Amino acid sequence: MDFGLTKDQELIRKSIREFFEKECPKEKIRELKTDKKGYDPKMWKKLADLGYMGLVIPEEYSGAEGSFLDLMIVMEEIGRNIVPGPFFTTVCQSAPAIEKFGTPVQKKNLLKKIAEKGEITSYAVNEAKADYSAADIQLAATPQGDGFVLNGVKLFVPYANSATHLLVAGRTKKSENPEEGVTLFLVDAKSKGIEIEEIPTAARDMKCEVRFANVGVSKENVVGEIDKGWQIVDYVLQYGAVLKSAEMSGGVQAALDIATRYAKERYQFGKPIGSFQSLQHRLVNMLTEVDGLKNLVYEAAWYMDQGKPDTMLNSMVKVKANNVYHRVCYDAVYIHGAIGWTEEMDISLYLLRSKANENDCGANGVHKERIAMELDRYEPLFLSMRA
Amino acid sequence: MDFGLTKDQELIRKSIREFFEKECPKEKIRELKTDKKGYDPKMWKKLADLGYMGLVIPEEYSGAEGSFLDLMIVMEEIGRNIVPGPFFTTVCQSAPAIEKFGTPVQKKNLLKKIAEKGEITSYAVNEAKADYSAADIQLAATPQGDGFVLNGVKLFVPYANSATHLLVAGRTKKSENPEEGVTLFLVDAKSKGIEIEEIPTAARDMKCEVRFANVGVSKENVVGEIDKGWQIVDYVLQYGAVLKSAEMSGGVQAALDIATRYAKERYQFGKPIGSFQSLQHRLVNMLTEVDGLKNLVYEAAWYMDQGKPDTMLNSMVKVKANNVYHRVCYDAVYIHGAIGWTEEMDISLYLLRSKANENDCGANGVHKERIAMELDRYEPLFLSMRA
Amino acid sequence: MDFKFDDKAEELRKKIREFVKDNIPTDIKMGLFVDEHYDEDWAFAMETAKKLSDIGWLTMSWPKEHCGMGASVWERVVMGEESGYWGIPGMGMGVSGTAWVGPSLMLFGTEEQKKKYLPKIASGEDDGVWCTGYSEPDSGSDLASLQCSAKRVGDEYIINGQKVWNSAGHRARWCWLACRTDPNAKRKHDGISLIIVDLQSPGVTIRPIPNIIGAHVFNELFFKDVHVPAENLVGKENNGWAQLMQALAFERGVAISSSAMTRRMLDELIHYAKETGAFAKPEIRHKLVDLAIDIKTLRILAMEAAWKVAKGEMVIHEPSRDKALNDLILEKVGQIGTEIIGAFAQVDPLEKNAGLQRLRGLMEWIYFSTPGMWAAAGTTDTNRNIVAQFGLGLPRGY
Amino acid sequence: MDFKFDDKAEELRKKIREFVKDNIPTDIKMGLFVDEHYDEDWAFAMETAKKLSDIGWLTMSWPKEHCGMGASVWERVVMGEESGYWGIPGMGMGVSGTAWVGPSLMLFGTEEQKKKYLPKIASGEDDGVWCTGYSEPDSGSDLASLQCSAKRVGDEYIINGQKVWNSAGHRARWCWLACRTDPNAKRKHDGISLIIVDLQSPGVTIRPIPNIIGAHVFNELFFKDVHVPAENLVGKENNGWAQLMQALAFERGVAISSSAMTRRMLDELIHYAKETGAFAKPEIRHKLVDLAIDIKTLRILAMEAAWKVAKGEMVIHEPSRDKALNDLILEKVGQIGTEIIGAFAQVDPLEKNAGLQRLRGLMEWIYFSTPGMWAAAGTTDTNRNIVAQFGLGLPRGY
Repeated sequence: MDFGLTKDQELIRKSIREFFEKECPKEKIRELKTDKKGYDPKMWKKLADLGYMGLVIPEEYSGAEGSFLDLMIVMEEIGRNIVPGPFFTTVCQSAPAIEKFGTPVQKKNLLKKIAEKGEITSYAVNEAKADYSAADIQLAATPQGDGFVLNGVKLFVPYANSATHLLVAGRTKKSENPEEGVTLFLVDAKSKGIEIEEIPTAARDMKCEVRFANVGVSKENVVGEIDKGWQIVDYVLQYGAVLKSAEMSGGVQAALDIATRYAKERYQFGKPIGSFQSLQHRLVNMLTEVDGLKNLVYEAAWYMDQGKPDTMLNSMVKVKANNVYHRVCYDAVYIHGAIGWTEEMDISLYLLRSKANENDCGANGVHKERIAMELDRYEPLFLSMRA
Repeated sequence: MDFGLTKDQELIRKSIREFFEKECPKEKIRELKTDKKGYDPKMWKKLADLGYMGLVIPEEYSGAEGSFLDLMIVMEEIGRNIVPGPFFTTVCQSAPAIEKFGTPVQKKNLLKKIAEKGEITSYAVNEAKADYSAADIQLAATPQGDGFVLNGVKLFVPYANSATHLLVAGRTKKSENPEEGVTLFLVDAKSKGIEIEEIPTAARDMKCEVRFANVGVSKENVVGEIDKGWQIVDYVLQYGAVLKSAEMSGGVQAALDIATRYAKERYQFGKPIGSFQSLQHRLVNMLTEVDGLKNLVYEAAWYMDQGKPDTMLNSMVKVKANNVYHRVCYDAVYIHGAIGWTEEMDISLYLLRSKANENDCGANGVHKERIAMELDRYEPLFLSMRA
Repeated sequence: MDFKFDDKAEELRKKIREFVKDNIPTDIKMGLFVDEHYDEDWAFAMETAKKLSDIGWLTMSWPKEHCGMGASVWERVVMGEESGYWGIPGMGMGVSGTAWVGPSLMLFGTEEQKKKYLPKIASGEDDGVWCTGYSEPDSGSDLASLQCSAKRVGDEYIINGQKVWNSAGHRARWCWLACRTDPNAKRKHDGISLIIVDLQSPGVTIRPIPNIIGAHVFNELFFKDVHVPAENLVGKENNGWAQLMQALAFERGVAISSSAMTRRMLDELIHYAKETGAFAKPEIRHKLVDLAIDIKTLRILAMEAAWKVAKGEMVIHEPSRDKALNDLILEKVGQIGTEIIGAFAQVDPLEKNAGLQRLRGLMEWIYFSTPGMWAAAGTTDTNRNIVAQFGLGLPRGY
Repeated sequence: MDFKFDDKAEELRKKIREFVKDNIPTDIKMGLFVDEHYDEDWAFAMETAKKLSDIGWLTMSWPKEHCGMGASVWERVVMGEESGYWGIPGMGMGVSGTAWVGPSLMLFGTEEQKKKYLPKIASGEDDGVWCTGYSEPDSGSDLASLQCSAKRVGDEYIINGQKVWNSAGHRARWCWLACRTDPNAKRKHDGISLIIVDLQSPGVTIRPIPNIIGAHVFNELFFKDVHVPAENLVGKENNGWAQLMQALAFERGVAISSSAMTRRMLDELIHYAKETGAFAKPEIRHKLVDLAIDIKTLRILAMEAAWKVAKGEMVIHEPSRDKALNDLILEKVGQIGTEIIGAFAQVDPLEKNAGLQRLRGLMEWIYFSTPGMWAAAGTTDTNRNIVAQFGLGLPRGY
């Protein structure tokens, strides 16, 4: 048992934290809220140059072939500093899908460009229900000639307006079990027939509506097997859920720090408000939640890193992250009093992301059912002692 | 709008409270826990002589023909002083069922005896699931000759060992809808084939297992219509739920008082523990729950009193009572520290009744579904403005 | 006991619903402070205020001599319920004027003040809009430590200082200002006065404080050598704290309209959940049931408090009890509401006509407003402290 | 990072499970203090303790010179998990001796004390059973105000006073007594000493305090002129408070075994819910899922604390953090457990062989034990105070 980071991992954390502190102060985050791209291409370029885009991409595609834990550390720091940008959808969703399920050509084309140039690929799975269910995937992918034609609408596609590629889940077959008949396509974002429009989210985290009208895509751009794309979606869901949870864990660590500092510095009735017991106990409960989430994320990430994903734990982590993110941000804002509820305080930036974070990679409903399914399958230990 | 009691009602409250304070000190309650009958026949006799058994029984059957609100007050006081005894099952479950659905002969026989002599009738509805569902009623009532023969087991039948009569829900017909085919019988508790055994409950509130082996019951003892007994069970469930909630409301009022008093009297660190903010806020939340439950009970009881039962509200009240009773008793014990967790402190008597109270007349599961059914039916007000 | 309203109150309810039918869109954006951000929403609110004033409903609880209707407690309760449920805008015109400035003036104001200000409020005119100046950057929960000063010079007070969290400050003509008139008073509570400030006076600067979602609700007010006629003092000099406590008590009695507002949210949610199939899921519908019980509980508590008022009893801890409960309910509405809305709860509730908004953004509005509401009108903890002291008789614990 | 146990620890786990298979009934009544009430349960616990001692597991963390195994942190963690999950009775022999008396004696005891008492504890004999005498009727959370006095007279201390909440007092041979040796010390903390008292001494009276369900867990101890040899003083006279704080820290590190115990409860509950069909109800299974996440969280927190200990770090607030979380989890287990059991949750959990008990009364036992657990080993609030001070660096708030 070891909860510690290696020296190299400590170094990654230190470097990326310092990078964000320098390159992405909160003022920039506020400015980016009204930016058309929603992220800072200059900073993005620097990140790519430093090799972060290719952090976990294999060396043969110009990546650093880092570990899942390395990536987890970066996501924790992104969350701590609430850095806006297409890192998650490119590096934590699209790239791993291509790496595990893509053809050699796809890998060469895409992974290399991500690692070398920081090209953006956006993962497009949500539609009208946007609930990560297989039934939600209704975008029609109709065979035509040597390829397919896509028609439909994808919602909440992150940074699609800056992407060179979209990784799109479409329906190639209707079947009783909605998990059958899903196919993934790697689509050129500039293809004819694609319209992209920003959705005005509270977090201004650049989620887009992407409309497909007779968009042609060749057979070579099918990722994985035709009709068997659900396993990729499921893979990305788990992979992403753990990393999104890492981001949220970093966020609540920061929120707790900010609230604790404020409670020590703000005086009322002649003493720091942090000396009032009700507020103390609120902070203590926050600390417990923050510590718990952090360590659960570590455990889940370690299993991922070992190549033995713990499906139940992955879903538990996302539910925990959803609950903790809400609780801690709400209480952290409250501890600030009225001022916490304004744009100008950093703490509000964290709360603003709660609904995006909660729904990205699955809200509680989907993950609780996944956990329940695992529990249903699970043979309890105590029965093993019975004759 | 008027939340106040009439002068007569105030008088009832005062009299019955003083009666219990005098006749049923906590020491007696502790003694009765190991008593074979589980109640005090002498006190029971006095209560009957004072007319409380016949409080809401019509005058023609020697009752006082009081109102539902009168009865609610008595139940609140029973709860406040956690008085053990067969009052609830006799006066709040069996008698109203007979009064509303019984034949004139049944009324004359039974109601008169209850009002005049305080004879005990126990309501027997629960079986193997004990969840107040129609499907739980499986006791076989087979036609034979001029009557029926009962075979089966009833559980958690209050004070059955002291009852002269049992009001028994049996199954006279199997049908797809379990609500059809239920029939109620008024059974002589001394009938051949009846075996009664005490169930050792934590509250020692004398719940019995009653086994029926070929127990004959004549047609005259059918209450209401054959196969249509479910409406009686439903009536008793609502009638009882409101009154059980009144009892629980009285209980938490007392528990809050006891805990508040203790918090003022108990000193640690040189001051009353009631000056610690975390404990104060716990008490404040308890007060809010207690006030809320009390007034919801009043509202539900008033609708009952008006002859216009509010089915949704009745179930809401029981869910609220279940939640509040747990919360307040748990916190009240906690506020006492270790000593709250001992037999010798009065507060423990309240907590001990929580699981009995919660399940009597329906736990949350059954009532939440009843509320949901009402909400499902309900046409929301705001739609009425739409063209 | 009687849990029906009297005929007069029910009659009023009928009339209000007719008014709503004729004047209030069914898809109105509802929620806390919602009408203070956009100019057109504020204009509609003021237009509605005028109509309400014409009927006499804007200040219905005021006595007839002050342009009110002398409405009974129960009529006011009905008005509170209906305005909460239907989201009648302009009901408060920024709240301060109708809810506590008017009633406070009637208690403590001079005849001249009553004559000058009350009709303006009651008329629903722009000149009747007030904001309240209590909090300062360093004086929040510990309000009595406020520093904004008013120095008596001849027939005037000279105001210097700063106020924050002035809701509707950018819409208001007048400020109901708590300031320090005696900096040398022994107890900090003893040097405070209430003074009426015309916000059009030279030296007043108003700066918006956008809230978490960018809505312009709060303002900062700066006073630099602002001259105010001495006649604008309300009540006695240095007696402001007691008057202010009275005004705060008026402010906290929001449970009636708030429980009706959350009831409306619940109704919309249940309707939406039925249409989308979410209601068929027990894990969802049980949460709605829990919420329904909570809202019902708050309502009956608020009614009980109103009944005590109607009987002529003092209610001290009850509004605080109900405010703290309301705080919890708001969080639950936001949580279950956004859970049912799902991913669409990310959409900015402030955005007008955002196609992907569900239920007009109500649920997100509540979700993001709630932590602000916890801090408003006394924090949840402050209100619990009040209940502990006055409801349970416990020693002061902070 | 590494979230697997080392081979040695896993090897131990295998051996423990073999031991469980051979020695512990699968339907054992589990739960807090469950084996202290009935004589036959206690006898079984002591029988098991003897067996554990023979293998060396009873005091495995102790160094070999004191009849221990010098087990690593992770072996102790594995033992804690397995004993919690399988409900191995006798593991603690009333807890005090193995858990803190022994370790404290190793830190502060004389050579003679170590030689005399440690082997007795480690052997699993009746003479190795201890109880702890801290709380008094007027000294609970404010433990330093204790009054039970020990007066030095020649070679003896004369003890007078009273202790309460002595768990296992009726089973113990020795009492680990905190008492006042200097009534005139300036600070109340400075006059306290720890003294070992033989409970068979004249002048000692033990009175049972039946708990809420009548279980005999707690006792009251009365000391009337009890003569104790001066050599029974542990550590330095009047230095007891510091030693006691150390012992309390040992006491609060229960999260490992408690999370394993609640995990067992959860496993049994899920199994029962599947068999009865309750698991098919989303409103039930989602509650079980929530509970599973909570228990998993407590486990990982406890593991993190153990990792810090293994690294040689001081853990100060972590055990308190985990104890407070455990308090919440116990309530949830009791609530969802009794909800699933339904009406059968009324049955007395203390009753042996009650036909209508479900899951052997485990859920009711937990339900009724929880408020007592909240008060034990520092109340939930006391533990939160500790986290606030030492985990967050906040000023003392009480």
